[in-house]
Amino acid sequence: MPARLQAEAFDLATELQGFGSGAGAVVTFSGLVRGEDGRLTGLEIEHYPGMTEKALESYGLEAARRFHLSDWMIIHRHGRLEVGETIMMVATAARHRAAAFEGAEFLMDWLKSRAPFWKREITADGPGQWVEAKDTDEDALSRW
Amino acid sequence: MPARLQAEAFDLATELQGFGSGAGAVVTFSGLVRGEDGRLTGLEIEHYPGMTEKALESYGLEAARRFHLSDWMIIHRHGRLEVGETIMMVATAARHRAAAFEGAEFLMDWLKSRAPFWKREITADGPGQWVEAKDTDEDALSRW
Amino acid sequence: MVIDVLYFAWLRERIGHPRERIETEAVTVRDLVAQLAAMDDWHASALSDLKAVRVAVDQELTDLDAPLAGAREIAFFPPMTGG
Amino acid sequence: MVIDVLYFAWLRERIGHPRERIETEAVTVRDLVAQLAAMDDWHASALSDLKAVRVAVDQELTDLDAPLAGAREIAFFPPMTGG
Repeated sequence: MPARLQAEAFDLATELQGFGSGAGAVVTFSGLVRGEDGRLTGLEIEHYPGMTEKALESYGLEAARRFHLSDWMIIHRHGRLEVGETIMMVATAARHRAAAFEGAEFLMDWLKSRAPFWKREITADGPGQWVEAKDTDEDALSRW
Repeated sequence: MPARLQAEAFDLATELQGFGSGAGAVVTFSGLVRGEDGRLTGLEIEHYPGMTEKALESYGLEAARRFHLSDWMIIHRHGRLEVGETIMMVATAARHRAAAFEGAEFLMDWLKSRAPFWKREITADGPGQWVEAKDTDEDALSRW
Repeated sequence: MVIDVLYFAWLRERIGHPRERIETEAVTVRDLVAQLAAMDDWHASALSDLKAVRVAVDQELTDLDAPLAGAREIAFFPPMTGG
Repeated sequence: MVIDVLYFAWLRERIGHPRERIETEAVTVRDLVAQLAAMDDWHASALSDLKAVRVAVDQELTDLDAPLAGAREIAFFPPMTGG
Protein backbone atom coordinates (compact mmCIF):
# COMPACT_ATOMS: atom_id res chain seq x y z
CA MET A 1 0.00 0.00 0.00
CA PRO A 2 1.49 3.36 -0.94
CA ALA A 3 -0.33 5.04 2.00
CA ARG A 4 0.62 3.75 5.42
CA LEU A 5 -0.13 4.71 9.01
CA GLN A 6 2.03 3.29 11.78
CA ALA A 7 3.34 3.88 15.29
CA GLU A 8 6.80 2.46 14.50
CA ALA A 9 9.73 4.42 13.14
CA PHE A 10 10.62 3.88 9.48
CA ASP A 11 13.75 4.24 7.43
CA LEU A 12 13.66 6.57 4.42
CA ALA A 13 16.27 4.59 2.50
CA THR A 14 14.51 1.26 3.00
CA GLU A 15 11.19 2.74 1.97
CA LEU A 16 12.66 4.28 -1.18
CA GLN A 17 14.18 1.04 -2.49
CA GLY A 18 12.76 0.51 -5.96
CA PHE A 19 10.61 3.61 -5.65
CA GLY A 20 9.99 5.53 -8.87
CA SER A 21 11.72 3.05 -11.12
CA GLY A 22 11.63 4.39 -14.69
CA ALA A 23 10.88 7.97 -13.62
CA GLY A 24 13.18 10.92 -14.30
CA ALA A 25 12.44 12.83 -11.08
CA VAL A 26 11.87 11.76 -7.49
CA VAL A 27 10.96 14.21 -4.71
CA THR A 28 10.76 13.34 -1.02
CA PHE A 29 9.53 15.39 1.91
CA SER A 30 10.22 14.41 5.52
CA GLY A 31 8.70 16.10 8.55
CA LEU A 32 10.76 15.95 11.76
CA VAL A 33 9.97 16.72 15.40
CA ARG A 34 11.59 20.07 16.33
CA GLY A 35 12.82 20.66 19.84
CA GLU A 36 11.89 24.37 19.80
CA ASP A 37 15.15 25.35 21.49
CA GLY A 38 14.88 22.69 24.16
CA ARG A 39 11.31 23.55 25.18
CA LEU A 40 9.96 20.20 23.92
CA THR A 41 11.03 16.61 24.46
CA GLY A 42 8.66 15.26 21.82
CA LEU A 43 5.19 15.16 20.32
CA GLU A 44 2.15 12.95 20.80
CA ILE A 45 0.18 12.45 17.60
CA GLU A 46 -3.49 11.50 17.86
CA HIS A 47 -5.44 10.39 14.81
CA TYR A 48 -8.85 9.10 13.74
CA PRO A 49 -8.49 5.37 13.04
CA GLY A 50 -10.34 4.40 9.91
CA MET A 51 -10.74 7.88 8.52
CA THR A 52 -6.98 8.56 8.51
CA GLU A 53 -6.16 5.63 6.25
CA LYS A 54 -8.95 6.57 3.84
CA ALA A 55 -7.84 10.23 3.75
CA LEU A 56 -4.18 9.38 3.06
CA GLU A 57 -5.08 7.05 0.25
CA SER A 58 -7.58 9.40 -1.34
CA TYR A 59 -5.15 12.36 -1.33
CA GLY A 60 -2.43 10.12 -2.77
CA LEU A 61 -4.67 8.92 -5.59
CA GLU A 62 -5.78 12.48 -6.29
CA ALA A 63 -2.16 13.69 -6.47
CA ALA A 64 -1.24 10.82 -8.82
CA ARG A 65 -4.14 11.70 -11.10
CA ARG A 66 -3.59 15.46 -11.15
CA PHE A 67 0.17 15.42 -11.62
CA HIS A 68 0.55 12.19 -13.61
CA LEU A 69 2.78 10.67 -10.97
CA SER A 70 4.29 7.33 -11.94
CA ASP A 71 4.66 6.44 -8.25
CA TRP A 72 3.76 7.92 -4.85
CA MET A 73 4.08 7.00 -1.19
CA ILE A 74 2.83 8.41 2.11
CA ILE A 75 3.92 7.17 5.53
CA HIS A 76 2.60 8.92 8.65
CA ARG A 77 3.29 7.94 12.23
CA HIS A 78 1.07 8.32 15.28
CA GLY A 79 1.65 8.06 19.02
CA ARG A 80 4.66 9.31 20.93
CA LEU A 81 7.68 10.70 19.04
CA GLU A 82 10.93 12.11 20.35
CA VAL A 83 12.63 15.30 19.14
CA GLY A 84 14.52 14.61 15.90
CA GLU A 85 12.37 11.65 14.90
CA THR A 86 10.71 11.56 11.49
CA ILE A 87 6.95 12.14 11.79
CA MET A 88 6.02 11.41 8.21
CA MET A 89 7.20 11.34 4.64
CA VAL A 90 5.79 11.66 1.16
CA ALA A 91 7.57 10.65 -2.02
CA THR A 92 6.54 11.35 -5.60
CA ALA A 93 7.96 10.16 -8.91
CA ALA A 94 7.28 11.65 -12.33
CA ARG A 95 8.80 12.07 -15.74
CA HIS A 96 9.89 15.66 -15.06
CA ARG A 97 10.72 17.66 -11.97
CA ALA A 98 7.81 20.13 -11.99
CA ALA A 99 5.21 17.36 -11.59
CA ALA A 100 7.20 15.59 -8.87
CA PHE A 101 7.59 18.83 -6.88
CA GLU A 102 3.96 19.86 -7.35
CA GLY A 103 2.68 16.42 -6.40
CA ALA A 104 4.69 16.44 -3.17
CA GLU A 105 3.62 19.97 -2.24
CA PHE A 106 -0.02 19.20 -3.00
CA LEU A 107 0.15 16.13 -0.77
CA MET A 108 1.78 18.06 2.07
CA ASP A 109 -0.75 20.89 1.90
CA TRP A 110 -3.61 18.39 2.08
CA LEU A 111 -2.07 16.26 4.80
CA LYS A 112 -1.34 19.29 6.99
CA SER A 113 -4.91 20.58 7.05
CA ARG A 114 -7.19 17.77 5.93
CA ALA A 115 -5.84 14.49 7.28
CA PRO A 116 -7.23 13.77 10.78
CA PHE A 117 -4.08 14.12 12.88
CA TRP A 118 -3.62 16.29 15.96
CA LYS A 119 -0.25 17.06 17.52
CA ARG A 120 0.31 17.72 21.19
CA GLU A 121 3.53 19.04 22.65
CA ILE A 122 5.40 16.96 25.22
CA THR A 123 7.69 18.80 27.65
CA ALA A 124 9.81 17.60 30.54
CA ASP A 125 6.66 18.06 32.71
CA GLY A 126 4.59 15.71 30.52
CA PRO A 127 1.85 16.35 27.96
CA GLY A 128 1.42 20.05 27.21
CA GLN A 129 -0.50 22.15 24.70
CA TRP A 130 -2.19 20.97 21.55
CA VAL A 131 -0.46 22.43 18.50
CA GLU A 132 -2.67 25.09 16.91
CA ALA A 133 -3.49 24.95 13.22
CA LYS A 134 -1.93 27.78 11.25
CA ASP A 135 -3.91 30.06 8.95
CA THR A 136 -1.03 29.78 6.49
CA ASP A 137 -1.62 26.02 6.25
CA GLU A 138 -5.29 26.59 5.50
CA ASP A 139 -4.39 29.26 2.95
CA ALA A 140 -1.91 26.93 1.26
CA LEU A 141 -4.81 24.75 0.11
CA SER A 142 -6.35 27.50 -1.93
CA ARG A 143 -3.64 27.34 -4.58
CA TRP A 144 -4.66 23.86 -5.79
CA MET B 1 31.54 20.23 1.32
CA PRO B 2 27.81 20.48 0.74
CA ALA B 3 28.38 20.79 -3.06
CA ARG B 4 30.09 17.82 -4.67
CA LEU B 5 30.92 16.74 -8.21
CA GLN B 6 31.88 13.14 -8.87
CA ALA B 7 31.94 10.37 -11.46
CA GLU B 8 31.07 7.64 -8.94
CA ALA B 9 27.56 6.59 -7.96
CA PHE B 10 26.30 7.71 -4.54
CA ASP B 11 23.73 6.43 -2.10
CA LEU B 12 20.93 8.77 -1.07
CA ALA B 13 20.53 7.18 2.36
CA THR B 14 24.23 7.39 3.18
CA GLU B 15 24.39 11.00 2.07
CA LEU B 16 21.36 11.96 4.16
CA GLN B 17 22.70 10.56 7.42
CA GLY B 18 22.67 13.41 9.92
CA PHE B 19 21.42 15.83 7.27
CA GLY B 20 19.12 18.59 8.50
CA SER B 21 19.47 17.74 12.16
CA GLY B 22 17.25 20.11 14.15
CA ALA B 23 15.14 21.11 11.14
CA GLY B 24 11.40 20.48 10.83
CA ALA B 25 11.33 19.85 7.09
CA VAL B 26 13.69 18.07 4.70
CA VAL B 27 13.13 17.95 0.92
CA THR B 28 15.18 15.88 -1.51
CA PHE B 29 15.16 15.86 -5.28
CA SER B 30 16.81 13.08 -7.31
CA GLY B 31 17.23 13.11 -11.07
CA LEU B 32 17.40 9.70 -12.78
CA VAL B 33 18.42 8.59 -16.27
CA ARG B 34 15.27 7.71 -18.26
CA GLY B 35 15.36 5.01 -20.89
CA GLU B 36 12.88 6.79 -23.18
CA ASP B 37 11.05 3.55 -23.93
CA GLY B 38 14.21 1.60 -24.65
CA ARG B 39 15.65 4.13 -27.08
CA LEU B 40 18.57 4.95 -24.75
CA THR B 41 21.07 2.83 -22.86
CA GLY B 42 22.42 5.77 -20.88
CA LEU B 43 23.75 9.31 -20.83
CA GLU B 44 27.20 10.87 -21.04
CA ILE B 45 27.52 14.02 -18.95
CA GLU B 46 30.22 16.53 -19.86
CA HIS B 47 31.07 19.42 -17.56
CA TYR B 48 33.46 22.36 -17.18
CA PRO B 49 36.00 21.41 -14.50
CA GLY B 50 36.64 24.29 -12.15
CA MET B 51 33.60 26.33 -13.12
CA THR B 52 31.18 23.55 -12.21
CA GLU B 53 32.31 23.29 -8.61
CA LYS B 54 32.15 27.06 -8.20
CA ALA B 55 28.66 27.25 -9.73
CA LEU B 56 27.25 24.48 -7.52
CA GLU B 57 28.61 26.06 -4.39
CA SER B 58 27.47 29.56 -5.28
CA TYR B 59 23.89 28.43 -6.08
CA GLY B 60 23.81 26.44 -2.84
CA LEU B 61 24.93 29.40 -0.77
CA GLU B 62 22.44 31.65 -2.54
CA ALA B 63 19.58 29.21 -1.84
CA ALA B 64 20.60 28.94 1.82
CA ARG B 65 20.60 32.72 2.13
CA ARG B 66 17.33 33.35 0.32
CA PHE B 67 15.30 30.61 1.98
CA HIS B 68 17.00 30.51 5.39
CA LEU B 69 17.97 26.87 4.92
CA SER B 70 19.53 25.27 7.98
CA ASP B 71 21.29 22.75 5.73
CA TRP B 72 21.71 22.03 2.02
CA MET B 73 23.51 19.55 -0.18
CA ILE B 74 24.14 19.14 -3.91
CA ILE B 75 25.73 16.09 -5.51
CA HIS B 76 26.06 15.94 -9.31
CA ARG B 77 27.70 13.19 -11.31
CA HIS B 78 29.55 13.42 -14.61
CA GLY B 79 30.73 10.86 -17.16
CA ARG B 80 28.86 7.77 -18.33
CA LEU B 81 25.61 6.78 -16.59
CA GLU B 82 23.29 3.87 -17.29
CA VAL B 83 19.49 4.06 -17.51
CA GLY B 84 17.98 4.10 -14.02
CA GLU B 85 21.07 5.55 -12.35
CA THR B 86 20.82 8.68 -10.22
CA ILE B 87 22.37 11.67 -12.01
CA MET B 88 22.22 14.14 -9.17
CA MET B 89 20.47 15.10 -5.99
CA VAL B 90 19.76 18.19 -3.96
CA ALA B 91 18.58 18.22 -0.36
CA THR B 92 17.34 21.17 1.67
CA ALA B 93 16.45 21.51 5.35
CA ALA B 94 14.47 24.31 6.95
CA ARG B 95 12.21 25.05 9.87
CA HIS B 96 9.04 24.81 7.77
CA ARG B 97 8.07 23.04 4.58
CA ALA B 98 7.57 26.03 2.28
CA ALA B 99 11.21 27.11 2.58
CA ALA B 100 12.53 23.58 2.13
CA PHE B 101 10.43 23.08 -1.03
CA GLU B 102 11.28 26.51 -2.45
CA GLY B 103 14.98 26.07 -1.76
CA ALA B 104 15.04 22.73 -3.57
CA GLU B 105 13.09 24.06 -6.57
CA PHE B 106 15.28 27.15 -6.79
CA LEU B 107 18.40 24.96 -6.79
CA MET B 108 16.99 22.67 -9.45
CA ASP B 109 15.96 25.55 -11.72
CA TRP B 110 19.45 27.04 -11.46
CA LEU B 111 21.28 23.76 -11.89
CA LYS B 112 19.25 22.84 -14.98
CA SER B 113 20.07 26.01 -16.92
CA ARG B 114 23.07 27.64 -15.30
CA ALA B 115 25.46 24.94 -14.11
CA PRO B 116 27.92 23.95 -16.86
CA PHE B 117 26.76 20.41 -17.63
CA TRP B 118 25.84 18.99 -21.03
CA LYS B 119 24.05 15.68 -21.52
CA ARG B 120 24.49 13.44 -24.53
CA GLU B 121 22.31 10.45 -25.29
CA ILE B 122 23.88 7.00 -25.52
CA THR B 123 22.10 4.38 -27.62
CA ALA B 124 22.95 0.79 -28.48
CA ASP B 125 24.90 2.25 -31.46
CA GLY B 126 27.07 4.43 -29.22
CA PRO B 127 27.09 8.17 -28.50
CA GLY B 128 24.12 9.95 -30.07
CA GLN B 129 22.58 13.42 -29.91
CA TRP B 130 23.30 16.13 -27.39
CA VAL B 131 20.23 16.79 -25.26
CA GLU B 132 18.71 20.14 -26.22
CA ALA B 133 17.97 22.74 -23.57
CA LYS B 134 14.25 23.33 -23.07
CA ASP B 135 12.65 26.75 -23.18
CA THR B 136 10.58 25.72 -20.17
CA ASP B 137 13.78 25.29 -18.15
CA GLU B 138 14.93 28.78 -19.11
CA ASP B 139 11.49 30.16 -18.30
CA ALA B 140 11.52 28.47 -14.90
CA LEU B 141 14.32 30.78 -13.80
CA SER B 142 12.21 33.88 -14.23
CA ARG B 143 10.10 33.08 -11.17
CA TRP B 144 12.97 33.60 -8.71
CA MET C 1 -32.06 7.11 15.09
CA VAL C 2 -28.95 6.03 16.99
CA ILE C 3 -25.51 7.31 15.99
CA ASP C 4 -21.99 7.08 17.35
CA VAL C 5 -20.45 10.46 18.15
CA LEU C 6 -16.65 10.65 18.35
CA TYR C 7 -14.39 13.38 19.75
CA PHE C 8 -10.69 13.99 19.20
CA ALA C 9 -7.86 16.06 20.71
CA TRP C 10 -9.01 18.86 23.04
CA LEU C 11 -12.69 18.26 22.24
CA ARG C 12 -12.27 14.74 23.58
CA GLU C 13 -10.55 16.08 26.69
CA ARG C 14 -13.18 18.72 27.44
CA ILE C 15 -16.06 16.31 26.97
CA GLY C 16 -14.27 13.66 28.99
CA HIS C 17 -14.69 10.64 26.74
CA PRO C 18 -13.76 9.69 23.17
CA ARG C 19 -17.11 8.39 21.99
CA GLU C 20 -20.75 8.06 22.95
CA ARG C 21 -23.91 6.60 21.45
CA ILE C 22 -26.65 9.19 20.97
CA GLU C 23 -30.37 8.81 20.20
CA THR C 24 -31.31 11.73 18.00
CA GLU C 25 -33.91 13.18 15.63
CA ALA C 26 -31.42 15.77 14.30
CA VAL C 27 -31.74 16.52 10.59
CA THR C 28 -28.37 18.26 10.16
CA VAL C 29 -25.04 18.27 11.97
CA ARG C 30 -25.98 21.68 13.36
CA ASP C 31 -29.12 20.22 14.96
CA LEU C 32 -27.02 17.51 16.56
CA VAL C 33 -24.55 20.08 17.92
CA ALA C 34 -27.44 21.93 19.56
CA GLN C 35 -28.69 18.71 21.16
CA LEU C 36 -25.19 17.77 22.42
CA ALA C 37 -24.44 21.27 23.76
CA ALA C 38 -27.65 21.12 25.81
CA MET C 39 -26.62 17.86 27.52
CA ASP C 40 -24.17 19.32 30.07
CA ASP C 41 -21.54 21.99 30.68
CA TRP C 42 -18.72 19.86 29.27
CA HIS C 43 -20.43 19.42 25.93
CA ALA C 44 -21.51 23.06 25.94
CA SER C 45 -17.94 24.21 26.55
CA ALA C 46 -16.39 21.94 23.94
CA LEU C 47 -18.90 22.98 21.29
CA SER C 48 -19.18 26.67 22.19
CA ASP C 49 -16.90 28.03 19.44
CA LEU C 50 -17.97 26.34 16.23
CA LYS C 51 -15.32 28.15 14.20
CA ALA C 52 -12.79 25.97 16.01
CA VAL C 53 -14.68 22.73 15.37
CA ARG C 54 -14.42 20.48 12.31
CA VAL C 55 -16.83 17.66 11.56
CA ALA C 56 -16.78 14.37 9.68
CA VAL C 57 -19.88 12.34 8.81
CA ASP C 58 -19.08 8.67 8.26
CA GLN C 59 -15.39 9.57 8.04
CA GLU C 60 -15.80 12.21 5.35
CA LEU C 61 -15.07 15.85 6.14
CA THR C 62 -18.17 18.00 5.82
CA ASP C 63 -19.82 21.06 7.37
CA LEU C 64 -22.49 21.92 9.91
CA ASP C 65 -25.25 21.98 7.35
CA ALA C 66 -24.65 18.42 6.19
CA PRO C 67 -27.70 16.14 6.54
CA LEU C 68 -27.52 13.25 8.99
CA ALA C 69 -29.93 10.90 7.22
CA GLY C 70 -28.42 7.43 7.11
CA ALA C 71 -25.25 8.46 8.99
CA ARG C 72 -23.77 6.07 11.53
CA GLU C 73 -20.70 7.90 12.84
CA ILE C 74 -20.24 11.64 13.44
CA ALA C 75 -16.88 12.99 14.61
CA PHE C 76 -16.04 16.42 16.05
CA PHE C 77 -12.47 17.68 16.34
CA PRO C 78 -10.25 20.77 16.17
CA PRO C 79 -8.56 21.93 12.95
CA MET C 80 -6.09 19.25 11.92
CA THR C 81 -2.34 19.55 12.42
CA GLY C 82 -0.77 16.60 10.64
CA GLY C 83 2.26 16.40 8.40
CA MET D 1 47.20 39.50 -24.91
CA VAL D 2 47.14 35.72 -24.80
CA ILE D 3 44.05 33.88 -23.57
CA ASP D 4 42.91 30.29 -23.28
CA VAL D 5 39.73 29.56 -25.22
CA LEU D 6 37.72 26.48 -24.17
CA TYR D 7 34.90 24.70 -26.00
CA PHE D 8 32.37 22.22 -24.66
CA ALA D 9 29.80 19.74 -25.99
CA TRP D 10 28.94 20.16 -29.68
CA LEU D 11 31.00 23.34 -29.97
CA ARG D 12 34.03 21.31 -28.96
CA GLU D 13 33.17 18.64 -31.51
CA ARG D 14 32.65 21.06 -34.40
CA ILE D 15 35.84 22.94 -33.70
CA GLY D 16 37.74 19.69 -33.22
CA HIS D 17 39.60 20.40 -29.99
CA PRO D 18 38.67 21.31 -26.42
CA ARG D 19 40.99 24.26 -25.91
CA GLU D 20 43.40 26.55 -27.72
CA ARG D 21 45.63 29.46 -26.84
CA ILE D 22 44.82 32.63 -28.79
CA GLU D 23 46.74 35.87 -29.26
CA THR D 24 44.14 38.62 -29.46
CA GLU D 25 43.52 42.36 -29.27
CA ALA D 26 39.76 41.83 -28.82
CA VAL D 27 38.07 44.30 -26.46
CA THR D 28 34.85 42.35 -25.94
CA VAL D 29 33.76 38.71 -26.21
CA ARG D 30 31.99 39.65 -29.45
CA ASP D 31 35.27 40.88 -30.96
CA LEU D 32 36.92 37.59 -30.00
CA VAL D 33 34.09 35.61 -31.61
CA ALA D 34 34.64 37.53 -34.86
CA GLN D 35 38.36 36.75 -34.76
CA LEU D 36 37.77 33.05 -34.04
CA ALA D 37 35.06 32.70 -36.72
CA ALA D 38 37.51 34.11 -39.28
CA MET D 39 40.13 31.45 -38.49
CA ASP D 40 38.61 28.54 -40.46
CA ASP D 41 35.37 26.85 -41.48
CA TRP D 42 35.16 24.78 -38.31
CA HIS D 43 35.25 27.82 -36.05
CA ALA D 44 32.91 29.68 -38.40
CA SER D 45 30.40 26.84 -38.29
CA ALA D 46 30.53 26.37 -34.52
CA LEU D 47 30.07 30.10 -33.89
CA SER D 48 27.59 30.85 -36.66
CA ASP D 49 24.44 30.90 -34.53
CA LEU D 50 25.24 33.00 -31.50
CA LYS D 51 21.78 32.49 -30.02
CA ALA D 52 22.85 28.89 -29.40
CA VAL D 53 26.14 29.87 -27.77
CA ARG D 54 26.76 30.68 -24.12
CA VAL D 55 29.96 32.23 -22.82
CA ALA D 56 31.92 32.31 -19.57
CA VAL D 57 34.80 34.66 -18.83
CA ASP D 58 37.12 33.32 -16.14
CA GLN D 59 34.47 30.76 -15.21
CA GLU D 60 31.66 33.26 -14.71
CA LEU D 61 28.66 33.26 -17.07
CA THR D 62 28.41 36.49 -19.00
CA ASP D 63 27.33 37.80 -22.41
CA LEU D 64 28.87 38.76 -25.73
CA ASP D 65 29.36 42.38 -24.76
CA ALA D 66 31.48 41.55 -21.72
CA PRO D 67 34.96 43.16 -21.77
CA LEU D 68 37.98 40.90 -22.04
CA ALA D 69 40.47 43.12 -20.20
CA GLY D 70 42.43 41.00 -17.73
CA ALA D 71 40.63 37.78 -18.68
CA ARG D 72 42.65 34.56 -18.85
CA GLU D 73 40.08 31.91 -19.80
CA ILE D 74 37.08 32.26 -22.14
CA ALA D 75 34.72 29.33 -22.64
CA PHE D 76 32.06 28.84 -25.35
CA PHE D 77 29.37 26.19 -25.04
CA PRO D 78 25.73 25.39 -25.84
CA PRO D 79 22.86 26.09 -23.41
CA MET D 80 23.39 23.94 -20.35
CA THR D 81 21.42 20.78 -19.64
CA GLY D 82 22.35 19.67 -16.14
CA GLY D 83 20.20 18.39 -13.30
